Amino acid sequence: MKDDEVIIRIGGAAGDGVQSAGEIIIRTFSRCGLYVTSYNYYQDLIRGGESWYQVRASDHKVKSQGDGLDLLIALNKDALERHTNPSINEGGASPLEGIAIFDAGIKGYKEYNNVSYCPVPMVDIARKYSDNSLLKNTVGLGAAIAAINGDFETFAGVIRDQFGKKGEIAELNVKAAKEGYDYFINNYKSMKKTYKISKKPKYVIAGGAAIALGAVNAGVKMYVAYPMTPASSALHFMAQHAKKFGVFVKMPEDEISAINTIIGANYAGIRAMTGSAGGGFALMTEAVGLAGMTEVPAVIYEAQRPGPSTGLPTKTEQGDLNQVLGASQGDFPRIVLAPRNIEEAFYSVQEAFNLADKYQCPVFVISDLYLSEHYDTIDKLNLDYPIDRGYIVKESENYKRYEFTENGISPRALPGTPKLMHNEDSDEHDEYGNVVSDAITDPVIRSKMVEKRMRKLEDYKKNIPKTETYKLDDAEYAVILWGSTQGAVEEAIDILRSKGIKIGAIEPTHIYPLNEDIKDLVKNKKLVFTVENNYSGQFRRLLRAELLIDSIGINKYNGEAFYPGEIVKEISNFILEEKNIME
Amino acid sequence: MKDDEVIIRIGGAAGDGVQSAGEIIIRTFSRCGLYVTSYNYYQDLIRGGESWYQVRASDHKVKSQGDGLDLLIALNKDALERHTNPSINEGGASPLEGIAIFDAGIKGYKEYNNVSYCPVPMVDIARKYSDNSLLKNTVGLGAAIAAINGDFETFAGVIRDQFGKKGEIAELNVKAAKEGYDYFINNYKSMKKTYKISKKPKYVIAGGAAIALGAVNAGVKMYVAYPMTPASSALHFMAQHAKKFGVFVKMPEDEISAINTIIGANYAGIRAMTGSAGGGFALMTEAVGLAGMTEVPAVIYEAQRPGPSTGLPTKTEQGDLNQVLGASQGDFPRIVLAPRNIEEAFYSVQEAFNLADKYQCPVFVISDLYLSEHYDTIDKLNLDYPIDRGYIVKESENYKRYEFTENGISPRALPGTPKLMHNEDSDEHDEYGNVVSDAITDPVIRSKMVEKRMRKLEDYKKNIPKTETYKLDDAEYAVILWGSTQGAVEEAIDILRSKGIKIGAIEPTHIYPLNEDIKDLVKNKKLVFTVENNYSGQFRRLLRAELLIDSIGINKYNGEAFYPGEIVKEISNFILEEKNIME
Amino acid sequence: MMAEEFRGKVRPDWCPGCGNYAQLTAITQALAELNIKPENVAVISGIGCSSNMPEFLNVYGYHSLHGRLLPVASGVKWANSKLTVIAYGGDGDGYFEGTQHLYHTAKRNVDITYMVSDNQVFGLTTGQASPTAPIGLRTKTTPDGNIETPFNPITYALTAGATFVARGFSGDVKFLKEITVKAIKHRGFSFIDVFSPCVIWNKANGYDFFRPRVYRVTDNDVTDFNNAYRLGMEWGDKIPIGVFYDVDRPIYDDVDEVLKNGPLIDQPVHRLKDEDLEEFL
Amino acid sequence: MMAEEFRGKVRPDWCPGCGNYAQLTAITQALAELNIKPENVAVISGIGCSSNMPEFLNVYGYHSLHGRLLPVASGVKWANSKLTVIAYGGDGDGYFEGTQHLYHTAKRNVDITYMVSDNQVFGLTTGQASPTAPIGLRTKTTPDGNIETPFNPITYALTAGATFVARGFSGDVKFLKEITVKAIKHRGFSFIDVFSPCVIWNKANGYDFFRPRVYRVTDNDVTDFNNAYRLGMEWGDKIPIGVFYDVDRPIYDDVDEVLKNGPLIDQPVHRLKDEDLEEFL
Ligand SMILES: Cc1ncc(C[n+]2csc(CCOP(=O)(O)OP(=O)(O)O)c2C)c(N)n1
Ligand SMILES: Cc1ncc(C[n+]2csc(CCOP(=O)(O)OP(=O)(O)O)c2C)c(N)n1
Ligand code: SF4
Ligand code: SF4
Ligand SMILES: [Mg+2]
Ligand SMILES: [Mg+2]
Repeated sequence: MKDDEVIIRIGGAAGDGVQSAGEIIIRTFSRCGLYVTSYNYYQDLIRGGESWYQVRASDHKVKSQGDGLDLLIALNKDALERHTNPSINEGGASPLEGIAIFDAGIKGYKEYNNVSYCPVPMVDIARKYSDNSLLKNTVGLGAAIAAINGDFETFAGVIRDQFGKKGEIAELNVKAAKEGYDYFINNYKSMKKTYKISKKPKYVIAGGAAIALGAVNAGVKMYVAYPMTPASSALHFMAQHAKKFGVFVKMPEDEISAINTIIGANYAGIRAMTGSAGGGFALMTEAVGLAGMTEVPAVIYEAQRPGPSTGLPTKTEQGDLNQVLGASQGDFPRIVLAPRNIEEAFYSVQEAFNLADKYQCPVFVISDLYLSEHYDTIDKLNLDYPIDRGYIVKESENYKRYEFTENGISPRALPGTPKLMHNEDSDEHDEYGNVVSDAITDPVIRSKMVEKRMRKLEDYKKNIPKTETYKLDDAEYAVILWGSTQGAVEEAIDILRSKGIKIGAIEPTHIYPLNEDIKDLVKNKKLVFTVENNYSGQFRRLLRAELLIDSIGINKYNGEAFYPGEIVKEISNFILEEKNIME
Repeated sequence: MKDDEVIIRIGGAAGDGVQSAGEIIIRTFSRCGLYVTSYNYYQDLIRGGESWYQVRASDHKVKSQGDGLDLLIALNKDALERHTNPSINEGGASPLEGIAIFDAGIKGYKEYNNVSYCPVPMVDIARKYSDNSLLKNTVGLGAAIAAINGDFETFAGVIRDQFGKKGEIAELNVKAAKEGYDYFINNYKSMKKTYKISKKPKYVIAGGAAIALGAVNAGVKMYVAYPMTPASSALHFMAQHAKKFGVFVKMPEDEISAINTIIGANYAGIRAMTGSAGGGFALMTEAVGLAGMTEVPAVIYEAQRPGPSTGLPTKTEQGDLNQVLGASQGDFPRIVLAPRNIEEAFYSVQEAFNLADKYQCPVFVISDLYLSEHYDTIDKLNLDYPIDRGYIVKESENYKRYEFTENGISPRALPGTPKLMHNEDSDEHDEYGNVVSDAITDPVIRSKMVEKRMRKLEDYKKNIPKTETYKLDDAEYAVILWGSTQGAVEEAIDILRSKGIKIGAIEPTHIYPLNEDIKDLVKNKKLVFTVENNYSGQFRRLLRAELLIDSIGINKYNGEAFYPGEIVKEISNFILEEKNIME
Repeated sequence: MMAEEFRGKVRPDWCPGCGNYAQLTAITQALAELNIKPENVAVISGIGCSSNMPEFLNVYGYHSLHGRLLPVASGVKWANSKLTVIAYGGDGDGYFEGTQHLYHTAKRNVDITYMVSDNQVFGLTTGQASPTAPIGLRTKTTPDGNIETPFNPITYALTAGATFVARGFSGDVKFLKEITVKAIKHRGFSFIDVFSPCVIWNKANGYDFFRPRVYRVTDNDVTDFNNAYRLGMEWGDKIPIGVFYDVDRPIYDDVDEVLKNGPLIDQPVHRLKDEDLEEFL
Repeated sequence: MMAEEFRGKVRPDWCPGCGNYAQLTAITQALAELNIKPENVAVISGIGCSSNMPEFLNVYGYHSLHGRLLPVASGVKWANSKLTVIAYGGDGDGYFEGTQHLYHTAKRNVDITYMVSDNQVFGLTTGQASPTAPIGLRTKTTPDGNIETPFNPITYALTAGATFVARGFSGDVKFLKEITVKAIKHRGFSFIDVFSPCVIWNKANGYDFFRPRVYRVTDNDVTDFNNAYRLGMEWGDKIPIGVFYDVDRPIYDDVDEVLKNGPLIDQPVHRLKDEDLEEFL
């Protein structure tokens, strides 16, 4: 538990308002100019069940939910006991070592060391203002702001915005919160933290919204998707902003319809996108090949959650890589991007649209529940990402839709263009788009057309951005990561380095095809680890298949995101073992 | 062109009866006690287009369509010119060096060396007997039997069986054939071949039927599939034999329905199966994960054809491996078998059913158009494959459907069993089958359940049969193959060995997971090749991902099967190059 | 049998007041009344709040995929026709993702009972508009109100050829149970759409909306297709519930050459003999 | 325009006598008559013999996936509503694999024309029974004769809410062309099922079967749903062809808040500005 940061957790049952309380805290910190990250632990049901929300803040960037817990707001007895219990078993979460705020009515709880119990008459205070049972959360939040020495006015501003539409209610909430705040000040001691509050507000955004925003900025005109956690949040964001951003949003009868609709729209010339999670995406795989064969751009957002099958709908995992790589029969170009964090998600989607238009092929943006559903603060988003629609022609003599070109990219003519009428076909075809398997199959043209398509990938490979790294320059050990594990891994690296272990990270975001530069990056490393949130090491296998790079898998598959501490422990063990062997 | 074998090709247009003529020849040879293999070249349309059928026979086993061509029966001028042209371009087929039989009415064709032109008044003779334009084929076949010094009576027997239902028509055909036979004898010289005719009839069977028969012998009670080339032949066979073999056969509304129906049936306790080709299978992938999660046995027949998308519907390729391996999100046990030939296909399906029941997971039998649609002769089929239904319980105290066992295999109780009612769930569940993601997700049980499922695969790995090899013992070079390329590769190896190159083959049939023994088999080989019918080397990649075995890819992707000569050429080049480098 | 014997050990996790409780009651009571043994019942569900049903029952339960419950249920029934097979799922499940299967399963007259919890929204995924959502319903996916004509489950099932078509209401459990008894007894595909309020995501169309509007239909001619269709179209101040259509037609097992011979699970396995291979000589 | 201008360079590869030729003629003649420019026409097909159509036309053609032509066509139309979008495919394509899409596309009243070549079989995959196959039809998958009640495209489309529902016959090209002209002119989802003989795999139900039975319906009240439904059910010695239903209802683009503003392809792209991010502060 560091001095320059604070970790707060709100625990309760689904329907208790846990998430909205968490979001209020995040926003309060952000408006104070702090960096925040968050972690949402919830269940696949609408009411009841256990749920908690963790917020971590500091004046420097925090990258993961963090190890440790400074402050707990427990909305029921169960939550109080669970999160103070040293053997808490929520997939890596740490027990409380600090202040517990809870309703004074909660009695007879099991007490633990390291916890300073600070009951607050949350319910009693709330009742003074309203019957709404959620008001007690506001009281608790007020107390929490006091506990962390927070700025009450900023907090009040957030509350006002939250309940803005209902002016009176907002004031009511502010008053109740103030009572909670005062109660804490008057009865308990606040914690000492050294982070500085600048009051320069920062953006707070969740991954799903960032994906949607990226698409908007890329010029998407259509978003068609069938709801599925954790991809739904992007759909909801789009639907709610459809009019504002001029995006046609449609929830059709199923995922098959969704992807085929956006393929039609892309074929017709606009930018259109779909998104789903594992099982919904499985239904789309046939159409991925259609886009591949007809060379229609298609951007597909694949948000992972633990499988197989329905699995754990509200938990996180990185187990869909095999599925994305194996989507649809036959060989054809596909590109897979895996942003590592929320900010990058915003840019990745824009890059995906440009790549899809340039290479006229399906491009995937892979995310996971953790990345899509949690909130981060972000300094600033660069809104000037250039839009490039690729090789579109309006005129042509002897127009060949699938012309054999050097880089494999052929001219597109959009429907409506005079004189360039042609056929696009899911059957194998010649340069004009006419089927080659009718009167007589032409094996020579077939081979050439396969090669033409695949040349696009060769061209792309030359243009994959350099693989990014973290503290790799002097590293003796390397960790390879992909996607949302970035934060936990980088923090683990910091901890390991503080213990004298020279370790760094290799962080491919363009995960298929891979940049060959990774081969150089792993050279001469004593040990190479691949950290991923799945059982079988799907990315580790990809590194072997593509680059013949072998590594030690560090895997977690219980549905929760990695905590830095877990990674530190596992890596330390391997390094220790290696040293023992050496000696 | 070897002396102890003969290669015959019949060329014409779709609808000309090319295939049935080919089948008559195959059967004639088989009844003469010869080994036959065949190759069917046809287009994705019902009438017109170019089509041909090649039959190769000998008194020893022939394993591929072979290089060379001894005898052509051309049903039109186009076919005559095409197959005699030395630069014939049908994806590897050799031009005729031998006898061409065609209707005497065909005039003005381009003539080539190495061909002895033997026009036969096919149409005139046929007209004497009937208006049916297909009768002329029979005349040509009669002449062909004469040309190869075949046994006319055996041939007549096949004709009689073929037209059996219509007794008179059969005799008519026999008479017309005899005239063709006599015409050839009287006008031309037959070829000299040294193979011996035993008249001990052999079985003739196509891959699709072998798959279906294997399923029947494994006790399949239900086959549900939506038609798609090249998987349809198994469906047709099943439908036509449904009553005889007591198999319920259903063509439902789509592939999604097909697989979910057989999952229901397997859950209920019978053996049920589905089959499809690439695009149809893509639609099934979501349900593959359902079987994986609920641990319901499911046997899925995946018949490959060139992709992506609709691709080349009547051609062959091995491009669906990635799709099968990547089918459905998340990690779960799956087993993939790839029979190398028709006989093995029969056994593979039976093994698949036992494995599916034993490991309670999806098991794939992968084939391709070439394997599924061509005919081979087979000496004998062993019909005594044992049926093992796996761990099914009728009684149990404290019954746990998903009990944590050492090998991961848990007891199944079938619906209808008193007292063992339970829930099977696509959501993650505990040992009883109850969902763990409701009130509170239990990350510990989640991990344990993932591990339990995956232990089944560890158990299976211990039991994968030893990988088979061909002439590998003294080999300096090794070829790895999978599936239907076996014949062409083994014949290529024979040819290379005859040139003094010590080369052998490694032939995994249990392709996922792989037997680790392959690592030993490739040890110390100068060069290792992987031959496959696809562009990207999907199996080559799998060998890298699973076993870190690297190899040189020999790939063909024009829609046609490999010819031995092509493999010889490519491998020779590499070996030559390697030798040059060495020197 | 007692209805309680059909209750599973797991307590339903639906929200208090959720319409699904009524169906749980109706199904367990109907099974008890019909004296069916729990081991001979298979309940197959899709994915959705409603589809969590099997876990709360003491029968053979199979919680399958979103929209795929009918193919799974058909497979179960065809494999072992001695089982009473009930499919239970949501309106998103059955009228969006599974529209196609509903049609063709009904057309085949497979002998199963299919009950749909129709709450006009996707409950489990936090309240998007379902195909039965009324025009104007505001949800996460339709912030300006739904613009699509609602799906009509009754006319759909009738057009598909279902031989038993009914509608129930969670606010009238007693009647729902009666309908369920008839549906299970019906030989052939029996379909029940149930108005089942989602008290979280569709407050506007809950008990208070339906209670004053629904009325029981009991004296209709259940063999009159046109009348059933007309009842299915009736909407507004008065909305009928009850069995609209109930006719006797051969089930799929009656006409299939193999199923005819009895439950597949009881039919002997055909091991190949040499003479079976004669056709290949 | 002349019909020939809509003919592509590739010669149709259908069997001589195949019903699809009639549709090719009807479509090209209708487009010519309506004076639509070839570049403003997109023909989207599925997979099947019939679905090879786009290759034989001189328009923007997209030969998609088995059963998926309607979602693709919806995407095209929504992206660029200036295009005349025609979907063309087989009965297996539309009434098996694509049943679900047909329903929901019709329900949405997307402004496209959908013509189905209904030959009661799967032509391209060598003649299995399609959903419209009559009882008793012997095919590779139904060697003892089909046992499933045939799918009724007309009542299905009507129940789905299609605003234009018609039936044509390849043996009456002139009438088919007239119907096609009306269908293309119709604003909203127009559906035409065409009896289109497959001369290879369904000889029993070819021209000779239909010719004496079909009769033109021309004086019906096309706004009368019940009458249209009744016409759809008529089968036997007399089978009606013609436009059964044709009503004017808002199309999807009329009611959607974004589509309302004109073709998406012409709507400006919204690049984000700082104020768009204010809600995140
Ligand atoms: C293929 C697939 N798509 C989407 C989902 C996500 N999903 C889960 S439940 C559900 C909808 C539930 O609505 P409904 O069927 O009406 O059931 P309810 O919750 O209202 O009872 C969806 C879309 C999924 N599990 N699988
Ligand atoms: C997903 C998928 N399943 C199956 C097929 C194989 N297939 C191609 S055409 C066809 C049926 C064609 O029948 P229909 O739609 O009636 O068209 P027709 O040939 O009769 O015009 C099928 C099943 C496919 N291409 N894709
Ligand atoms: S969200 Fe709605 S449908 Fe789901 S359990 Fe709650 S009330 Fe029932
Ligand atoms: S097989 Fe039938 S549908 Fe196909 S082209 Fe020939 S006649 Fe037409
Ligand atoms: Mg619902
Ligand atoms: Mg058809």
